[in-house]
Amino acid sequence: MASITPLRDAVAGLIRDGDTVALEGFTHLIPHAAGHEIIRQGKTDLTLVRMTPDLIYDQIIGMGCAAKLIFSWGGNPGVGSLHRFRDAVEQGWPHPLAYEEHSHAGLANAYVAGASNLPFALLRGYTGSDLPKVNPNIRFIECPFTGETLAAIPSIRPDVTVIHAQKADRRGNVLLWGIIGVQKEAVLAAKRSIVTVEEVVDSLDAPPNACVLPGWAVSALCPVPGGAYPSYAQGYSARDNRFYKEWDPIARSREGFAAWMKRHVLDTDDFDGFKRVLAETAGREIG
Amino acid sequence: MASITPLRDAVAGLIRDGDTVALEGFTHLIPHAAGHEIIRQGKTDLTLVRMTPDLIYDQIIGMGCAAKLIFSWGGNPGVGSLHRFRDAVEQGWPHPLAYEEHSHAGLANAYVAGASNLPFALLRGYTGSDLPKVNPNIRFIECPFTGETLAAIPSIRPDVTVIHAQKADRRGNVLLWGIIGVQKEAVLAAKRSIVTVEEVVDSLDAPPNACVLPGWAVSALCPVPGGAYPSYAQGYSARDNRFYKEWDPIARSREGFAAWMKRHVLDTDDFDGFKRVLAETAGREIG
Amino acid sequence: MTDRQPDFTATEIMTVAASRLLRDGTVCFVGIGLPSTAANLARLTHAPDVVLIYESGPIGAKPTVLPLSIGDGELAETADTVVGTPEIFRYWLQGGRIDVGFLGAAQVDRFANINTTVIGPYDKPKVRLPGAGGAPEIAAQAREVFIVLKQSPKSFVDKLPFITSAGYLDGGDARQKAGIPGAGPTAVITDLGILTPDPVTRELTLTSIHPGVTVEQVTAATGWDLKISPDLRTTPAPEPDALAALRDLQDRTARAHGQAAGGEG
Amino acid sequence: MTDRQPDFTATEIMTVAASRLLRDGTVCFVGIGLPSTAANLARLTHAPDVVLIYESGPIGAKPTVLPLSIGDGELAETADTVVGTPEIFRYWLQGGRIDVGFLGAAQVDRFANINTTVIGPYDKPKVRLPGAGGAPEIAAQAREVFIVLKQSPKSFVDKLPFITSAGYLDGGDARQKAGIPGAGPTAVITDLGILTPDPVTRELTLTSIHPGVTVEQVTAATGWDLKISPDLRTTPAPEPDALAALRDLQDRTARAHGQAAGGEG
Repeated sequence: MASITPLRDAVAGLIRDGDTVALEGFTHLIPHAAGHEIIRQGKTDLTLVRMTPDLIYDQIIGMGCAAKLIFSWGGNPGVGSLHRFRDAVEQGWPHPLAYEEHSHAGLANAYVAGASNLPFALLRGYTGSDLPKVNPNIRFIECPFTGETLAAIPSIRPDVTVIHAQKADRRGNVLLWGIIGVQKEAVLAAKRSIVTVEEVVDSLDAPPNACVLPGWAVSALCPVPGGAYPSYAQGYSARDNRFYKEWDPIARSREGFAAWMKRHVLDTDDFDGFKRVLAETAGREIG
Repeated sequence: MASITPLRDAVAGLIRDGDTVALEGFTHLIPHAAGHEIIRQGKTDLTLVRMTPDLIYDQIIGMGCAAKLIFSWGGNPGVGSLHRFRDAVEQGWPHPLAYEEHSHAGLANAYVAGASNLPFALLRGYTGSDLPKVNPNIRFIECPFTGETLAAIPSIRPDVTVIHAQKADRRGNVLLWGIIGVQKEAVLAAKRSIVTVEEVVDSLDAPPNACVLPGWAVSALCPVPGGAYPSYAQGYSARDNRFYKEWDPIARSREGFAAWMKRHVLDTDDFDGFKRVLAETAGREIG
Repeated sequence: MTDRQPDFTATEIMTVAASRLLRDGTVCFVGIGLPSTAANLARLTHAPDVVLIYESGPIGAKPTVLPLSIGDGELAETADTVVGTPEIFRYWLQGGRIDVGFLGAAQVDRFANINTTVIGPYDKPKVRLPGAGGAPEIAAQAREVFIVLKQSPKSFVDKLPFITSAGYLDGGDARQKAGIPGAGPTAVITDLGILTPDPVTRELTLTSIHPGVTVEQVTAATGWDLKISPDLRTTPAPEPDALAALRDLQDRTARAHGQAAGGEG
Repeated sequence: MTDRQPDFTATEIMTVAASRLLRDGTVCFVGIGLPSTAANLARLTHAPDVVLIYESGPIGAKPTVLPLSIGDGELAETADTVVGTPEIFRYWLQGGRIDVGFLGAAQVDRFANINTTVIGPYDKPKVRLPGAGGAPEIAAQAREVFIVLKQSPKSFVDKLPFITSAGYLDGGDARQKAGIPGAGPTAVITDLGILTPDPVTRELTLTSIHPGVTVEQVTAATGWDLKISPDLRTTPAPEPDALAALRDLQDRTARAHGQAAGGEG
């Protein structure tokens, strides 16, 4: 049963050094606030999983919290490279980052398999690609009926999945809508889960067959209004496209990045503090 | 692209003798009107697929349209046996009915595999059950990563799937809600599809992430208000529980069944005609 | 057994006894009919936060009247969410999120294996039963299973013609050896008493007998030589509150759509 | 090529030429960036009933401004329906429902294989690119594929360091022999011209050259000895309507959120 918990306590209690952690989101509803809290608490040796690692993974990797990344597309959407991710992969800074690389179809199926308690995902995939040559976790099996060859990859079973959603009710039931990505699967595939939400309401008023996570299937529920910034929450906030562009020069140099992270994340108490400092340094309203 | 078509034409044009046909629905939204039209048109040699064959399959089987049934639970929900189904299986009347039997988990996964264009479905299932002893289409494979044994069954790929839904817009997009069963998967697994709907509207006004089938993924769209009777359509009609009970004595004898089918289905032009005659014989308002 | 008790019927004590086993907060995968009645009675009495999942898709259903079928609109309208049937079996049951699978049965044997497929040979059935439905995977994957059915020589048989859903198979550790994850049937609740598996042999043993029922009656209603626990208890009579809640529920149900009976579909 | 045409830029003719290839009613799986611009231009001009599917979940998206990322709210709000990302890849792409996969690329080779993974060795990359995203399965499973990218010796290379997504592999019938279902890349649209695969060898051949561009320019921008079609056509200049629609779209987009660029995530 989800307990309504401050984010700091949820991250402290549920994410352990060395865990496999998925902070999921497909452009929309990316749990940035939770990512900052992981950095503030100095978690180490994490295996990060995400289909589309972006700015928050660039930050977690650049701050040295991650030992490995499982992913299918890593970039700054609409802008370009993730410089901290590239520096870790290309130069081993701040330390080498192991990685396991898939296609979106592969990882999406691997989350479904994880949520379904299957040991592997079955798909038509990777044919003709060099990915199976560099990823021993892409294998091929034969259909027992037709003899066709199909791809198999291990299911994703994170220790902890973290997502951001629009709202929850007081019993901990969570409702998200719009671009929902793989978030439901990622939560159900995980041993533990943290859901940050825009608001907690008396009644969800969920439409029929909406994407709802029952409270008893979630470990911790943390009210963090605007907790997806600079990503967005449909119905609550817009994506701050400017910040995605501003991130590019910040992340280009190790020193600039470290100074920025210290000032905006390490030296702030929480996500509201981060947004206050960012509003000062960016010279505009944030969130 | 779905064309808006009279049900009679859709059944005549899209369902051929010998086809594999799934009329799906899980208590809710069962396409009874379409089933009657299959009977009126005297289709033969069909392989019927459904997780929960009920009254309409009892009727189709009893009228001799089916050569085979693929199913996981066959009964009159809340009442008891399907007498025509049992007569076909136990006594071979009106002719022997072959059948392939699964569990719900198996068939639900087989529809998902069909919709996903996979040749087989992978699940944890059937362990300790005698079903694999009598169904050669239940096989077991080994996980290429963990060595675990998992069940495999062929995917379901009907020639035609038929469902009933609440509404469609003029571009043929279909919206259903409430207990949606396997209907979306059954339509997407099929080569062709017929969707009967309660109404056609200018705008679907679908909630975010609702169960919508795009018009271009459906073959024919047939407005048949009340077309699920005696099943129901949430938001439109209630289930006629009395009829489910009344069916039991009707179906018990071959002669009583044949006479009832002639009067109510063969001698009526369409589903409205059926309901008019039923209102007379049952002595109450129908639909 | 006929209803010789002044205060409650045999079906009522069966239902109340079954409902008592459901603890509050349990996530329960509910079969239609007797299991659904018992599970909803639990929800309306001692277990308000029990989570009821039906294979048709509703999660957290809170029906005010009993469903006649497993896909009644009442279940969808009162649920926390309604998902597709594949998701129920994939993410929720196979996903390992079900505490209790609550099943009915046509027949059971001494190792709590279930038959709902055929009487007679499979290829030439004497009676064709409805079939497996969700039961094989519920019986295998729920953390534990409760079975509720009326006890008679026809339903409690020495040798099942067909094992639809696994209990303890041949007994002992056969179930574990077959790789079945859940603990299996931990209670079979009948109109005569409660049977629980022997901790070692896994043979069903009469451990509780309903008030007014004799051991001879139970033995006579069982198609094998039934083991009787040396510590045989008497099932407590239904609490007046529980009985009142059950009768209210059934009255509401009858008014809404006539007497409920079991069935998927 | 610099913009020596008085009436349109090289990027504009690339976009218009790409958009022309999309027929009305086509179901198109759209990559972000140039493919998304071209696909939406088609929708706003000659192909109003093109169905645009984005891997983030929107089906039938009709954005009024271009998405900056593949998961912009504009896509969800204007779509016929939004499904989960697994469903997009399972039921819609792998399900065989996509007519055209419209992709960008960092690099292509003469057989229209795509690299978006690394420059240099995989284990010791010189430049780590974003990776595969949805492309390997889009390139394999869409009935046909259009690739749109700017042409230069760095992007049109003789030997790819890594094949992320299959074109025609080693050419000839190598793609079919590998069991890849879709027909493969039937057109590569660049800022200089249009390349299409030879019917037999599957080698990319320049079959259309944009007005004002010389064959020497195209050859110089290609890292292998480019085959030129004996029937080389000149790409028609953008129709004034199409050009106006494109510029309107980009103006609206710039006003809404600044200049669009490519990216998943």
